[in-house]
Amino acid sequence: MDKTHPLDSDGFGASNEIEARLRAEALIVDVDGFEGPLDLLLTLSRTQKVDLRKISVLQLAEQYLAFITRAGMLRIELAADYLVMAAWMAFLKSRLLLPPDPEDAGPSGEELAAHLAFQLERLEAMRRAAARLMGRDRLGRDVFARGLPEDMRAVRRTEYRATVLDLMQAYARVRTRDDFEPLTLKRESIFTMEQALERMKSLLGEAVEWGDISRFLPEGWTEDPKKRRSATAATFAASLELAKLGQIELRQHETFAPIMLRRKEA
Amino acid sequence: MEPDSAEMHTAETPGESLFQAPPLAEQERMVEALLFASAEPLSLAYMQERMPHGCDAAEALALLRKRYQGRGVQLMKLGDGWAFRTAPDLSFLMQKERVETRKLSRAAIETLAIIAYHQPVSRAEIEEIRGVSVSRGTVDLLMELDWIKLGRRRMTPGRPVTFIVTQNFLNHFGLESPRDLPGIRELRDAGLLDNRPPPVAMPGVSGTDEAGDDEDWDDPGAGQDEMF
Amino acid sequence: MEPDSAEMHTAETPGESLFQAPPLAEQERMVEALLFASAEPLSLAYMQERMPHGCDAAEALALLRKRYQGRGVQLMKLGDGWAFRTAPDLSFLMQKERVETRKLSRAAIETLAIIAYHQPVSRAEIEEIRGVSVSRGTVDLLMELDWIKLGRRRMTPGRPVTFIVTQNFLNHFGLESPRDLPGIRELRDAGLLDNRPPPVAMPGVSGTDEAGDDEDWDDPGAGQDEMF
Repeated sequence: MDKTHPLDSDGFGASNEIEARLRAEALIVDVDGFEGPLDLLLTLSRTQKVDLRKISVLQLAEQYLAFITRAGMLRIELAADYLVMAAWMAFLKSRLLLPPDPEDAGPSGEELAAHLAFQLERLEAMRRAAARLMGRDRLGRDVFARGLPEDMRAVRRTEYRATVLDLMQAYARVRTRDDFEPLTLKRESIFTMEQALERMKSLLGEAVEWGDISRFLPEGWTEDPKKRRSATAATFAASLELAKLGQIELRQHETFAPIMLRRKEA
Repeated sequence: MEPDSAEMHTAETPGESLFQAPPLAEQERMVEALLFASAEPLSLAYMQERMPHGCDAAEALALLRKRYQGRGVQLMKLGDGWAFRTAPDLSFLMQKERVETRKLSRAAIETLAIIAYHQPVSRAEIEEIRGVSVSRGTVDLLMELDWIKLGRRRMTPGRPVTFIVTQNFLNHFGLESPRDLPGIRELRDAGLLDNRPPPVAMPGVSGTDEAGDDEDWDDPGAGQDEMF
Repeated sequence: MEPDSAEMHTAETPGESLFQAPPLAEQERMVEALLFASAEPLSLAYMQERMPHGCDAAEALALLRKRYQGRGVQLMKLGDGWAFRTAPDLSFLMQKERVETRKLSRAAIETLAIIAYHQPVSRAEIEEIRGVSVSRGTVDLLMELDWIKLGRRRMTPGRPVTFIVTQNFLNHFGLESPRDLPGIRELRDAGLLDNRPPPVAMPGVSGTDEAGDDEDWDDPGAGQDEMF
């Protein structure tokens, strides 16, 4: 509904009292604030200032129809609900005004009016009940629960199961693991290039003069031929690496001659 | 056990079996501890189960309830359970604890009241009372607050679903049961909770709409999307 | 104010000013409610500030504390604040024990076995035997289970700690002494040791090594220090 639509006060009958006019305007301006036609009817019925049980449904029907008409004049688009109710109110009004048609088996105007009054009374009762309900002492607003609850601890105790048999089997597994490990290399007689590099770096300070590369072989790796071979290879590879880094110089007078190295001056 | 209670035990039940239930004063302490420890209401059955064999939770609770009469905290029955709550007259002290609740729309409040007072109630019946259709958002919100839930389907054509209030609703509004809703008796006596069908097809959302809706609601497998 | 307290008020302070502090009994109720609803322990100063003008939080608290003496919940000082806590002797009510049996991990059982067979044994030695490092968690778990404990430090460089099994270990496994554990040969004879011959062409891991080991292992109790 269009709230911004300018209210044309000329649309109201000039004879209307100012108060009634203001009230009607308020109703229309507020029309989208209504929760449907029943809510509107309930509001209109309050202008009768009587007990809802004694309400004049005929008067109410007229009030409602007048309201809808005015809304139409103001070109306020009413939801279908309101229009359906208007049609029904017109029907109700005619039923209440005209003498009952003996041919018609439907409910009488009085019965329809009574039900409408009941609906209005019930709606209002539920509104009051809702207000009382919301006004109760509410948790978190008026009454409070324990702020520091001590939770029911689900103490999870884990019991580990292990038997002597598990223990023995585990031990047997550990002690026989080597038997079945086909790919472990025996590494006692292998000197790696990393080891050689480390060793040479620590000895470089002393290599001011040209000296045989074999001087850099680690102690205890020169006797056993297997060990010596590995250590020599690693040391040679490491010295190539150091030469590449520009930290040493290498020279060899002829094929198979001893390889000499010295520290490169900075 | 602390010394006190052990003594009490021997004093009250001399020469009795080790598996004798603890004395009632001790049981009262247990119920007190259990209820204090929890922010949520606890059922008697729950407490009974926690307590040692032979205890009578109901009896202990009755004692405890008396003890807390007029205190700053009170023992309240909320739905199926029991819980301690601060006395309402002291709420002014608790500003800091107050939780800001979303302001409910008029539609939500009215729908909630209608469900509470008329439960179990179908959506069509709520609409008939309010004279306007119930938006899906309203129902969702009330469900989310855990104040309403689905009840049993109506055994009428279309088997519409119904709504009822939850334990949490009772908890929140401090009610022992929906029968304790304010003014429910007068409303019933005045016939305002009767399900009085309209004489003929009244306009609005009643009657005709219901049939249409029920078709959706008939399929229990259908998601809730379709339900509202 | 609820009727009770209002009455008390008039009874105790007749004809006094409206701004008179509430009677002490009322103050006690306030402290009770405040402490109950708070999510954290409250200091005296805080309570004093919350309470109406003229109240004496300390006095009210003292009264309240007395009231809860021997009850199922107790007023306790926690740091600077006060809070209700379940009486310690009733803590059993708050626990729901769920026992889960679980198998020890392979790492744990192997570590345990090595300790049992070789005790006292250092971590480095365990690692050497298992060929993988021993995680802290494994040792912690075995300690927590009270199956192993620290033995004497080794009199070698670095003075490493050693592990030995506990009495609880012996109880759990039904052993009188770690010496009762069967040796490798016995394990093999009992069929507990997989006696598959190693796959072909496996030089280096010959039977001779094994025989040597067996001699040591036959007597797990004796001279284990020398094994490494």
